[in-house]
Amino acid sequence: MTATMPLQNGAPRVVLSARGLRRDFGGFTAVKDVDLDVHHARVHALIGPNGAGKTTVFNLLTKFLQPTHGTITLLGEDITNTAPDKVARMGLVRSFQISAVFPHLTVLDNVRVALQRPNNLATQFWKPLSALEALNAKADQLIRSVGLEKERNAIAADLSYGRKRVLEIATTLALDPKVLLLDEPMAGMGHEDVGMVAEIIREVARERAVLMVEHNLSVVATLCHHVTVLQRGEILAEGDYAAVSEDPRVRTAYMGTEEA
Amino acid sequence: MTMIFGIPLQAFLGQLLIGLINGSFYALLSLGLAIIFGLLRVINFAHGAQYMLGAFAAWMLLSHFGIGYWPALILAPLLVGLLGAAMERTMLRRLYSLDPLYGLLFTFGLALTVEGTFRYLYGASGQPYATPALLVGGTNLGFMFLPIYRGWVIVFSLAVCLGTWLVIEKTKLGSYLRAATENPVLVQSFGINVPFLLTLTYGLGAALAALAGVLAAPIYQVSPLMGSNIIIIVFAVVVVGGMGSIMGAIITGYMLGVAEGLTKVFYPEASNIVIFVIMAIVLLLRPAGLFGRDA
Amino acid sequence: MTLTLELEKQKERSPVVAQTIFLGAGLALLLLAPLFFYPVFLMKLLCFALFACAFNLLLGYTGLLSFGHAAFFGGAAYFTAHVVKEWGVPPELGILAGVAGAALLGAIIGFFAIRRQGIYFAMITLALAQMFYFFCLQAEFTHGEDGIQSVPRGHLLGFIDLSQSTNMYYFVLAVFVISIAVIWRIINSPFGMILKSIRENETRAISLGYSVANYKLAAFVMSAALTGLAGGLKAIVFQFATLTDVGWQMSGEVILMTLLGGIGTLIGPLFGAGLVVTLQNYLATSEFPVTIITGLVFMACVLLFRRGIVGEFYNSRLGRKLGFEYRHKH
Amino acid sequence: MKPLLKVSGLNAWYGESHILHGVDMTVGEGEMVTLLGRNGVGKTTTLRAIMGIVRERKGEISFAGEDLIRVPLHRVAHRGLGFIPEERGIFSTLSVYENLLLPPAVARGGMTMDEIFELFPNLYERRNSQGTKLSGGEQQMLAIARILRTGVRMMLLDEPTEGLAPVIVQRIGEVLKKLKERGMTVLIVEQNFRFASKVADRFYLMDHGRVAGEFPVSELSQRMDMLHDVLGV
Amino acid sequence: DASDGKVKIGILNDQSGVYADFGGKSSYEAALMAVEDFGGKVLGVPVEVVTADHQNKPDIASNIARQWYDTEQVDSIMELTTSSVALAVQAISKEKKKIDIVTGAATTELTGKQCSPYGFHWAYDTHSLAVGTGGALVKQGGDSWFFLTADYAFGYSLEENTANYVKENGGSVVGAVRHPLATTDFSSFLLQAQSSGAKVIGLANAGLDTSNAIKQAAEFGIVQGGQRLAALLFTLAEVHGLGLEAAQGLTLTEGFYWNRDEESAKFGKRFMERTGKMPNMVHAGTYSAVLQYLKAIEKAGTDDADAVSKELHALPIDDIFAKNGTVAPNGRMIHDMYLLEVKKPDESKEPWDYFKVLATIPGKDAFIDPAKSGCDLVKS
Ligand SMILES: Nc1ncnc2c1ncn2[C@@H]1O[C@H](COP(=O)(O)OP(=O)(O)OP(=O)(O)O)[C@@H](O)[C@H]1O
Ligand SMILES: Nc1ncnc2c1ncn2[C@@H]1O[C@H](COP(=O)(O)OP(=O)(O)OP(=O)(O)O)[C@@H](O)[C@H]1O
Ligand SMILES: [Mg+2]
Ligand SMILES: [Mg+2]
Repeated sequence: MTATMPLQNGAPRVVLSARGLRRDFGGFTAVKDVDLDVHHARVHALIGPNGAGKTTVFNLLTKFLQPTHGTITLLGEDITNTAPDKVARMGLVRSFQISAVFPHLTVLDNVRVALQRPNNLATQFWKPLSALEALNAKADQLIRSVGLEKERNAIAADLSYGRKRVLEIATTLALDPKVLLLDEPMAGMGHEDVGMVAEIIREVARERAVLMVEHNLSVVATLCHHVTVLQRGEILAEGDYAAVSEDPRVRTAYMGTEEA
Repeated sequence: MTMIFGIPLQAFLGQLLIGLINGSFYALLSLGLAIIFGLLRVINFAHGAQYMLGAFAAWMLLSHFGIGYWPALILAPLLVGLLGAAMERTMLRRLYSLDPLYGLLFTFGLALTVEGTFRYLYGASGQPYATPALLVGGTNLGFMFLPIYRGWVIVFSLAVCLGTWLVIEKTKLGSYLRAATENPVLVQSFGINVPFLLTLTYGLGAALAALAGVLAAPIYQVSPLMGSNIIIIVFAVVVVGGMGSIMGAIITGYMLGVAEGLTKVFYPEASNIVIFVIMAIVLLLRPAGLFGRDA
Repeated sequence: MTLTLELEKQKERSPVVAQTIFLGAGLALLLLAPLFFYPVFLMKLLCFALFACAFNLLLGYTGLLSFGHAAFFGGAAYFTAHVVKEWGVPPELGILAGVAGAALLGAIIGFFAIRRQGIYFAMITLALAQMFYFFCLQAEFTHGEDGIQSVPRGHLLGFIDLSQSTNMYYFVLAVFVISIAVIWRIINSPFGMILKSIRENETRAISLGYSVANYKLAAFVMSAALTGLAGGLKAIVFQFATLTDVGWQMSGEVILMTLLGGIGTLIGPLFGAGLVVTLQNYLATSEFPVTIITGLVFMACVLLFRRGIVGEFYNSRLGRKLGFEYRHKH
Repeated sequence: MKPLLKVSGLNAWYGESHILHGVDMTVGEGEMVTLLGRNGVGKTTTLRAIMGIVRERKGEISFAGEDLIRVPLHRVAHRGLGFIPEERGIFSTLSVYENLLLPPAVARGGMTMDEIFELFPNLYERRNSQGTKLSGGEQQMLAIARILRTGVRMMLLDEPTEGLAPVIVQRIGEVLKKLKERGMTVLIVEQNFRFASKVADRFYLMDHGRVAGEFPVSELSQRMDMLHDVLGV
Repeated sequence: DASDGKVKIGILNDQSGVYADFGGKSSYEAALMAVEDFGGKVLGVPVEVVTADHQNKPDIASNIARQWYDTEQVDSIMELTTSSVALAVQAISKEKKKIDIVTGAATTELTGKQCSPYGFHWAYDTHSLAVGTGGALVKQGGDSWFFLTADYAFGYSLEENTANYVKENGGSVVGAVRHPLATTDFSSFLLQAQSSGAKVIGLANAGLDTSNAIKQAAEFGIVQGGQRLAALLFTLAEVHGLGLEAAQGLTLTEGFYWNRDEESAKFGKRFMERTGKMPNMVHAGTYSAVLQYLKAIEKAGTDDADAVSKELHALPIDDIFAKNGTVAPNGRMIHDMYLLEVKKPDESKEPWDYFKVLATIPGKDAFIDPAKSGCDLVKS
């Protein structure tokens, strides 16, 4: 279906959409009737108070959790009942709220592990490790693009927190995803890293769809084309940042009275 | 005659009751296992050995010191509990910071050593232990002849299980225990002596196993092998119930006891694997166990 | 957190040379061993060493502790013994039948076990292996506690007479060396890299699109198949298959061998197996009860030298100088 | 002001990695001090080393005149120190109420439950629900409230605002001001500079496991350059 | 004469596992007694006894057996508790042309399909137990049976053999239930046995299973209720472990009872002094096997296995264990077996006074007719 669409890169179109998404935990409803459209070449922010259900929405979209109700469509295909690894192979890749790297592999290996699958170099148990060197060029390019070239051979566990987040973004990009889901990519990051990551996100979003959760409102304001505000599992408001931040309900529920 | 599933109702009731008796042992043992696992994250492979030690302690108290069943019901768990506590203090403790598998391997070695020692000292065929005079004999329930002692086992084990559950769920000590399970360092920083709590817990778990051992002594041969036979089944019970759930362990213990009892009637050849089969099915349908939370 | 101990990293050229010399010397020793030691004993040692190495493929490199590997070892022994004795197939085919049987069994047990991790995994494998034990106990073809006895060793490829101890020994040695090479290749391959990353961070591996369950299952089946190879060989060497090889004590023993030799080291299990087998043989004629000693060794190992013999060596000054590395991670 | 906590030459290690290289600081009775610094400079480690959670440490930590180095972790709280970790540490197997009651009282003069519920009405509303079912902000309140009951003289607070919605951050600021009025001593680790500047009396700036600077809130505007260099603000 | 200046006998059995009481270290002691009683020397050379614990593992057993034969000049191996071990060692002995005499294992395979010209089966086998308990007990009035059978080959063959004899002697089998090996709780099965109304409950199992079944039968008042318990493989050692209180009234078959006559009592007391317990048929059988082996060497004038085997087949046995014993061509030693009943506690006059002899089963009835054994050494 996507193949037949005569759209050029850069033109916004819906690539990921959810309808009537709901998730119950026991008696508690964490996500309730959420409709969401994520567009190609757009940065879409999902914000809301703590416990609003943002991470849960991510888990539902990536199928790490099964929705109680609702449907999810990725690139025109229904993925409501698809396994998470399959979803990832279809081009929907996420990062985690708590940083997720392979701690005892080097930076290079971290990126190469991500490259192995799309390059069909994952199941070969009869080939030597040197077979992976074919991926080095691509890996180095990714490492450079996030500014990790100095740490190329460092063990991931020895990186600082911010560098780990950046590495995670690099491995995510390695899959060449069509849709990127980023859960608080800047949380706990120092100021200079925030700027760099924002730049990376802006760059990748030119040819991809990005959905991100973020509490840093200045980032949201400058980076995101579209904002969805979630509260108690439901959509409270939607629109561009200016419109949303004017909404008095959003101000009381989330932003508070002062300027952030 | 009323029939149920093709067998007389009477026989059915009888088997149900017997299943409950077996379940009493499973419940007591899996309770201790679940407590130790819940707090220490250690799979106590030595649990079977401690059960055996309880039975042997009762036997030794009787044959060497003339101390009978009733005092042994208190003394044997106390002794085994202290022994367990000492072991935790001196050895097991060093493994907490490591992968939980090391705890499993250590207690496995411990079980081999204890069992080997008793086999060396007392042989494998076991020692006799008489039913206490007060509980000798039986009553005819109409559908079966119930030895009084077996009735006592059900009542007593139920009381112990519920008592333990109450302590853990409803008291301050219990809330320390539960909290320390989640985040021992933080609880310690609140001013609670967590290392002591851990020792206490291991001792308690071992004592529960020993208590089951004393209960078992008049029914089964007091044999060095009695523990290793039952421990694997109890593991399966705990997997089915969901590790770390106290009530889950208790209920599953009784339930599987009954399931096993009924299998002995309908298809006796499968009675020793029925629990494993149930485990496999539960794993397929509810990987976290019947009462477990998702890890 | 996974059980993660790891070796292997050759940084510079010279250590590689030193290690090659080490390996060569080891191989030469094994080639000459029958001149000094009892061949059946050596063969037993190699069978168990292979068993432990196959087990270590799972524990050391994917972090999965199976407490049910005896099912594959003993099961393969039964399969091999049965087809060789009752159907009269040649030994090499018999062993392959054992391998296939063990792999199938591994696929079945693995299917259930990989649904859980860590300790649960260990307990599930234990329980399922125990089911298989009961099956073997009751099945007709295993001959209950008599076991399958007097299995003919036959002729390898139709012309090498395996009833000659020396022939048999070199056959076992060849299989052993090839298997170790295979294990080494699996660990150091693109596939091995994915296994490693799954052990490091399973959720992240899923989100990168890896069907983690399939990888784990594949590793489990490989380990089971190699274990089956050891079991099938053992049936031919000893000419029988009995219940002792399927019992849970055997699963415990292989863990001990691996732990003693060094989890996550390629050749550690060889030393571990050597030590355990020698110990059992020695204790058989001594006053000490075997289980007590085994238990004590286990406890001491866990408390005092978790790296195992080879791991401790790698970690020693000499070992490091030779370029070995043993990383112990939590 | 009388110093309550005095740290000098504090070194700390995680296994082989040496994190703190001689931290010096003092916090006076009733003072509210903020520790600033980039990611990974050792702020959390400083708090954990003071509390005794990180045991591999050297140097002097004197609290109310007593050296804490040799005091085992479970006795430190009884000396009057309360610690609130970065990840809050709410227990999921306990209800909100049980969470509140968990830490034993270490001295008289702690808040009563009534006072606590007055300060945090949300908690009263949700007192029977499971601890971790609270929203992030409520969890943070619970973590603070939990320590207030015990009567500690000083709180060590690690990033109380991380990952919280702006509206909640504001509320926590108000609570801290109230506590200050009651004479509580607080050492806060904070990334959110704006927030810190509203509640603190004094700042310490950390870099590479050492204290790199110190200044009172009144000098804040003069120090912006330095802050820019070190923090990239 | 002796090939290497001495005659060496190996006692290989389980000394630390489940069968440690059944034979164990005491069997070694019995062998030593036999050597002493023979005078410590044969053909002018010393007799030496070595022992090892096979831990119930056939691979360890065969390793030891090979090493003994190949490098330690052991001339024969005896005892060999547990059938997998006995069969494995008998195969090695056959290959190495050495004598093995099994006293500890039960399987009739040893003198059946897997028989060996150098292999002997001395004390008992599953068949003789079945004949004793199954056949003789029916004659005592126990004519309707219910079996509690361990669910594996050993249990089946005990049940089947016994049931055949029950039927041959005019009795009937009213039911059977199969329980898994290492069952701890028998109450379900006992309830079924109880309600079957059979006069005899046959326990076709071994070791701890039998002990537990008997103990729980007492609890459920089965013997008081008029039913009789018959254990198909149970010896003095296990009765001692169980205690008379629980074991009273139990019927079983053994090839030996120390209090059978004066001579055996004398042996029993000597054995008791050395080991702290009275001998069962495995211990006495091992004594007898060693003694007979030495007699055969003396007669043959050499320790060469072929010659000794020939003498062993030819010489009659007459010692404290067997009175008029003979060895059949398949290696089976044929001797009388005894049907025994466990005394009530107040009938027991001294320690270890446990049994009443109910009947003596003549050897020719007790063991399989060699011609029908399936052993190809027997010329039909
Ligand atoms: N597995 C679960 N079981 C029960 N409740 C859950 C589970 N996962 C999440 N919840 C609840 O669902 C609600 C939404 O959680 P979620 O993590 O999606 O919030 P969030 O919007 O990401 O918040 P934050 O900004 O703090 O990350 C919370 O109240 C949480 O307690
Ligand atoms: N448990 C640990 N083991 C080893 N190293 C650790 C551990 N915890 C922290 N570190 C390292 O110690 C250094 C200081 O960490 P610390 O948590 O004190 O930093 P921080 O200043 O609190 O940073 P953040 O703002 O990210 O919380 C970092 O480099 C970190 O990687
Ligand atoms: Mg979230
Ligand atoms: Mg920190």
